[in-house]
Amino acid sequence: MNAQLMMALMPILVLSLTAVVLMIQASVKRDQSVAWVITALGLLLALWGAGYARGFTQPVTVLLMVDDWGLFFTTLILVAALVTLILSKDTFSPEGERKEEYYLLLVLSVLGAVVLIQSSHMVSLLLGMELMGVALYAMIAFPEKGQRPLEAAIKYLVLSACASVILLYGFALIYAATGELSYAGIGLKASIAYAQNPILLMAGTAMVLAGIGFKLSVVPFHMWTPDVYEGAPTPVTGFLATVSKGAVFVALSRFFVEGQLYEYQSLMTALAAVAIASMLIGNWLALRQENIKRLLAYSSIAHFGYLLVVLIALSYSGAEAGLIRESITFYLAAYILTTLAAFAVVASIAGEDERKNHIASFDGLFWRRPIQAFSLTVAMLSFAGIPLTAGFIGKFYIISVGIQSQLWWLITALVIGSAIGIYYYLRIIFAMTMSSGMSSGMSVNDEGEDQKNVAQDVVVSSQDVLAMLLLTMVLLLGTWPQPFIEFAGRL
Amino acid sequence: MVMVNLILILLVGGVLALLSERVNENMPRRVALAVVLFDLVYFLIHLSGMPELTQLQAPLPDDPSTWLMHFKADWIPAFGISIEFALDGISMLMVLLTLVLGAVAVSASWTDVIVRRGFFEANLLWTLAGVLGVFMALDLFLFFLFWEVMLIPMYFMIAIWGHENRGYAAMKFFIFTQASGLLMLVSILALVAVNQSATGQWSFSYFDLLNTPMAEATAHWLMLGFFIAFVVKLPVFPFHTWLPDAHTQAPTAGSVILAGILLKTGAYGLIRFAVPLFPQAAMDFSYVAMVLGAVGVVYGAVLAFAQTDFKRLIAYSSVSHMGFVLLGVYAWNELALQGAVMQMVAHGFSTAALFMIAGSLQERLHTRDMREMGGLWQQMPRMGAVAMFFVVASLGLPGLGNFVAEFLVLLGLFQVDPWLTAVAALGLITGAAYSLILMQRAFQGEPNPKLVDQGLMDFGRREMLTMAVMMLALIGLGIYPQPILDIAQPVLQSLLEVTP
Amino acid sequence: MDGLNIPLNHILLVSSLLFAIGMMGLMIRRNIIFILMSLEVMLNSAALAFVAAGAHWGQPDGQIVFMLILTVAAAEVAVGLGLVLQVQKRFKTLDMDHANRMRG
Amino acid sequence: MRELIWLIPLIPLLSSVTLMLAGSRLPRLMIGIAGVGSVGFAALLTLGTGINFMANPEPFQLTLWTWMQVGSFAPGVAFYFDGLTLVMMSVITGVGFLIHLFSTEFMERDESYARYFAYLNMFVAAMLVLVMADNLLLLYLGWEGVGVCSYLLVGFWYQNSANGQAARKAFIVTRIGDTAMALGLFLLFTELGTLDIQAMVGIANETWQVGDNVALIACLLLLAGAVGKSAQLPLHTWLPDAMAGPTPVSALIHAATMVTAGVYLIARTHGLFLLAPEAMMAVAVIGIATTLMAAFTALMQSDIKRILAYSTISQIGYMFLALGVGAWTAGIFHLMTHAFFKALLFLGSGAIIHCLHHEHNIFKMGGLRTRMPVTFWSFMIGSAALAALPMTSGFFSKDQILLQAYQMPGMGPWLWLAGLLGALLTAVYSFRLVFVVFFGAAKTEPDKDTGWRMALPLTVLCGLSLIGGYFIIPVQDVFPVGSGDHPAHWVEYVSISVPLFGVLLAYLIFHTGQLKVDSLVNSRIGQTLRQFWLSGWGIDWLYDRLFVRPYYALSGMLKSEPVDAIYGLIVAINQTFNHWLSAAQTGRMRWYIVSMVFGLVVLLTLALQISPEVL
Repeated sequence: MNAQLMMALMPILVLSLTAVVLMIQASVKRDQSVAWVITALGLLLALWGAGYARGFTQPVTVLLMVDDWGLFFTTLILVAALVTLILSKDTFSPEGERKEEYYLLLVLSVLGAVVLIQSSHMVSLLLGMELMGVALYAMIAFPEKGQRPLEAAIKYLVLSACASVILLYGFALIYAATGELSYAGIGLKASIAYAQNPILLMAGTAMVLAGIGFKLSVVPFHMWTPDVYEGAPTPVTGFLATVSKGAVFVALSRFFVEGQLYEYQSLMTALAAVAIASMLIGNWLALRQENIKRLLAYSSIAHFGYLLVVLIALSYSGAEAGLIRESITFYLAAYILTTLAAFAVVASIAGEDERKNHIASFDGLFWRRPIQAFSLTVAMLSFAGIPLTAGFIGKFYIISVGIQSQLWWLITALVIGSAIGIYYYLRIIFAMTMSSGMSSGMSVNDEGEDQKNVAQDVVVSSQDVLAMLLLTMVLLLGTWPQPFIEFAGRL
Repeated sequence: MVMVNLILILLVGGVLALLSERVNENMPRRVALAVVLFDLVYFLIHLSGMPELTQLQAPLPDDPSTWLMHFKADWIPAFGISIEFALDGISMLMVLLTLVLGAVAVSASWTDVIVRRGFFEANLLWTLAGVLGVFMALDLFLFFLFWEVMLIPMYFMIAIWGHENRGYAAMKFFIFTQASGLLMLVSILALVAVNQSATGQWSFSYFDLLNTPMAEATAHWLMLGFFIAFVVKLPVFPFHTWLPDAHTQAPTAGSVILAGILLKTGAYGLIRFAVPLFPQAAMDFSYVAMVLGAVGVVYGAVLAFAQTDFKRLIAYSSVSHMGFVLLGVYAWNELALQGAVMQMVAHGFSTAALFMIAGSLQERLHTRDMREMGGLWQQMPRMGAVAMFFVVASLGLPGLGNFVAEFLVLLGLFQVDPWLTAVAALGLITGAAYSLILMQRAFQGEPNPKLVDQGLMDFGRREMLTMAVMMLALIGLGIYPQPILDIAQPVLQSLLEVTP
Repeated sequence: MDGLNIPLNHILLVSSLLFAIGMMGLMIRRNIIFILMSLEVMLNSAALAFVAAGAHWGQPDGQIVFMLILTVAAAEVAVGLGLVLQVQKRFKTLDMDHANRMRG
Repeated sequence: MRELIWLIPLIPLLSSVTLMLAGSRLPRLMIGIAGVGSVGFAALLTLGTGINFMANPEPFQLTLWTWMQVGSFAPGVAFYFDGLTLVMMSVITGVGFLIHLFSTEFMERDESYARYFAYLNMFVAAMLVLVMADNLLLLYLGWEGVGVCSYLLVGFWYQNSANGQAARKAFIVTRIGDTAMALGLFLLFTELGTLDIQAMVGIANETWQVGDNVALIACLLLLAGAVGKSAQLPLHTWLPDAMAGPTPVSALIHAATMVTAGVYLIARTHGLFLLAPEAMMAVAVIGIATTLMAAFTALMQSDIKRILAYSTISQIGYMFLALGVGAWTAGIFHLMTHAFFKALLFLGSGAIIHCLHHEHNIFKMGGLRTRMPVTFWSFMIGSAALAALPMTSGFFSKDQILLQAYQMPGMGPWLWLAGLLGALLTAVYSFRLVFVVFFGAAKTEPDKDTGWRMALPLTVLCGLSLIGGYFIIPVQDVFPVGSGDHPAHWVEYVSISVPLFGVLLAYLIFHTGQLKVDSLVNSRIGQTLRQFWLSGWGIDWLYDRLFVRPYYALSGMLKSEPVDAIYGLIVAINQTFNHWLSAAQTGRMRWYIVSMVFGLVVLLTLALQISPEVL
């Protein structure tokens, strides 16, 4: 294993090292803030590593594939992890609760995600996914009080374990059919295997899709999402929604492209069905949801439905592969940034108080805490795909890809879904514009109240700053995407 | 660059208005008015350099250099998206209308809005900016961007400062327009894709996309996408139902902008994009469109007659009037098109004024219900007289702008389809019915005892000034519409050449 | 190598049966302990399939993955049991049907 | 002089605008001067122009500016002046001036004096534009303008919503005709490519043979417009209600000028009508039918103004008859004389109403002969003229009409007979009015007699009504000259004697009472007929059932916006889905697993749809 490989693996190495250091530190002297600092440093270092590794892109053994694309997502995920870290510090720290392990778990989970992103082999995929997942169970269940986190954790554990098993079994079948474990290998052998024993191969891939579909929470594997989103501590929810899902999707697309699974029509039909179902059902579920975390859960279902359209487009010669890859990059980036921002705001407003996650607690936010309200508005508009936000460019990509591959059914579903989506995103915005005793929109009595509100809104927590930062990026991507498009094109 | 500045001025002005509230709560409206007027003056100064109206030569649809103004700068070269604005006669008229009515709207908000004035005026200005963008953007991506973005401040205006049922109205307005907008987005992207597969390169520029070769069926579908987006905004039966709610619930200034300007973006879109981009398809479709228009004219009039809510009645009258625009556009001959353009301008003024009257009534009586009114003329003769003027204007009294518009539309339509003309002409009769019933219910008849001793304030100087502006505009349009016609003529001529 | 040579499909059949049994268990058992056990069964079914496939192709990979699966199972169960304790403490029951605070 | 004719409509317009803007601040005297003076000035100008025109009777045309120019459609704001225009203008400004003068006293105590004159001047301006217009579009402007002024003036006392009702009815019913007329304009332009009346007629004569269908349709559409404005069958119902306005208004608008606009329109476009004999026949038939219908109705009315209103309708019927039979000159002649005596009668009734504190019912009046001599004599003369007693102005005009009707080939004699019947009835109802109101015992005391501002116009109009018949109207070059030959003398004698007989009847029945008609009236049939005629042949009732109520019903039905139901349905569907799906989120883990398994099965089945050739 020569130095080159080490260099290429820099982020992974850094993260593992951080994990080790954290353990040592915990065993020497337990101290939250120190642990926090170490984690932060570790993540930053890993970021540097990700940048550094770009010089040495190459396959590392059969297991990992270090390329720019992967490294970009590694960076993105590390950023997300940093955000989570910051949110975690301010959000859920009931006195006396010890969080050293939490940081350790965070790092491990990130490590898993990075591995997952770079995996080019079933084993590394399994490894990454499990590492990420197992750490996540613990993170979800971390708060020492309350039943919801625990319930969420146990549900997630059992269901995702079940999903992993399905995935594993699928792998087993594929292995049985092809005798290969690496994507590339599968890609080579698949066609022959298909000729010899299609059922084995198809059943296997279908099961793999099911397993991954669970992690992406696409219909019909979405049931767990709202409960886990709701039960988990808000920062963890954010982490789950961005790091876990993002990484898994990258892995899925690698598996798809390398394994050339887009060749098989029946698989594509299955995937299309899943996509359409997710777009519609996700939005329908969110339609009248009152709890903002659950609402975001449902909306995420829809969003990964949209994203699947791109994978399906692979199978049609219509759109060129570069565009497709670009769309995935852009959409995921936009989605991750927006989601992080949204959860940052939610965290800063609701904290860990479940009741505060109710949409009603956002009433009149514009007049109480304009900054948060503005941030959340932008986030919602980005989710809804209104121009000037990154979300719009993302949707723009998906629709163009869809059109070029002439996936009219999927586009129809996408349009309907987005139309429904506008409603619930707007509901949140409307709630924030409401204000008590505003009978005809211009009664005098709430003027005084406003003065009060303005007065009480001087404190801007770190979450808000974070949200603002993320949203400036979202807006930048939305208004001046050219540089990023070029960058994504070069990946 | 002029066109970019026009928009920037409004955007920055919005921010200023927002901040100026910290200085003094009466500041925002002054700032807003100043900004709009400044924008208007700025525009006029740059127009003064243009050739004589009668010497305007036809702007070739595929050659921007022949247009009055043209600005192009790269934005997202990866997709051939650029910041491209261009101005021809029609857009010029629309921009002028927008700015004038913008000033009117600010004046309408003068005493109407008493909370969060800064934010209100900011939203108002931003809406105007968006509308200007729509009227000038010639890059379809940019156009779509403005098309969608202008709705957001509008949404806020309705949702925050609206009346009792504002939430529902704002939501309905936004969803109708956004959903239809999505269809247009799909159409735009599909059009671009077709063009790209033909020419091999991405471009969203109107000038490149014109006469894109495509299969007939494709053209029909894409045209439909644009058509729906535009007629929802216009609005046309049966897509009109968002309008009565939105207009009724919006604050006065909001209604003024909605009815006066926003509806026109739909008509503008039809003339600028829906037909020229898909000439053949549009012509195949024209009969359906005209039938919708004729139905809308009558349907709107009948429903207007039934209303007891002052603003709602006016809203339905807009449905009826916009029906004429649709007829004019799809009759697609010079007379009808001139009529349609004329209608856009004239209706802008007459309806805006009526909404202002409605607003001042609500301000004084705290109701829009005409059953609570009656005999108001006695206490507010000036308002009564003004109302009478605009009512007869909207029922199409010759000598005022709306008549010229409707007459030209019908005259042009008659050459295409006499029977539809006869149907649409019913609108003139029903129009008289609802206009006069409005007058009767609000201003004539026995004074409502509850109101007699309220000492209602008649129109003041500011209101009369605003009204005077619009009255003069309508009279001018009515007895000497030639300038408008001359400005629009070359454009329409070149458009007419586009279609088979 | 000699010895009776079982065709791949038969083993896969067995493993899929195991898989189905585990799945059934997941669906019908309420007690979290049994649920975890069912998971184990399923994991093993997958492991069996891998081993069989490895044997079929005459590669070691199958068995390696089997090892991996064992560790994974261990990890899962470790965390799982940890949570089970908490469940017992906070819900005063191991019946998963009672853990439905969150719904809708 | 000639290039100044644009001043004639402009001056009243300006004064109207001034009164609107500044009226509330001006003293009454000023208002009166502005209102009357402007019209008077217009009258003088007309006079001057008229003299000038008589000097050399060359029709001339004056274009101020091109109103709008779209392609070949370029109507100008242009005036055309010929004998016909002159006659109309003289009537409008002359009679108009007198009525304005009359109004200054009549409206003395009204609070919105200025508004009144503003409207009235505006009306004069619009009416002048109507008759001076060189093209049909400008004519249409005047046409609609007078409509709106009529609406404003009928509803002048807006606080009584009955007046508003009447005003709206007037406007909307005429609007129906106007819309038809607009369609006519579209058709004419589409076919002939211009709306300039002279040019148009010329082109029409080249493009169409006599009896061309397009010409017929165009003429019928124009006729519809005329019928609406001139309150002929079937669009006459608005006029009686329009009496809600101040009486001078009725005199000016609903007797002398506006209602005759229809007659003017047809006369002006006679070139077209000559191409469509069927259309002319229609005009004649409508005319005669209206005459009889209205005459019978007038016979039964007891409201003095309604009697006059119906008599107006009936008289305009005569004019239509004249136009229909091609007696253009006679028609216009009758228009003029009618303007004189009907204005006279209306003003007279106005004086009565004014002095009898707004009493309208003739049976509450009586014996006014001695108390209001001026009014009495005006009424005598007016009625005489109306009944066409020999030597009065009405006699000359109506006689011509009847004679030329008789000469019309085909159904001429029948028209003549019907016309005679009409004349008889006219005589009866007009003198019924005279006898009931001015003779017999006094029932209500007038609180005053007329002042000079009322008396003067009355006397002048008396004069005109008497000598008006001797005027020669300078329309000989406008209209084609009819056949000069006269029918047999007996026809003439009959035509003369019938009105006298009518007066005699009226005398016997309503004054001396020697002729007992009570038995006839009180008989069953008599009663029903009476009711039927009293209600104006039940046409109002019919329209109410046929159009008004259905329209209200329709709008009431649609008020709830049925279209929204569709969108409501869409919303409902989505909400149902939402409901079902969120119900599925039970929070139970095992159920979630079930769903996963289900999903797995679905995926497997879909993925295993392997194309057969592979297997």
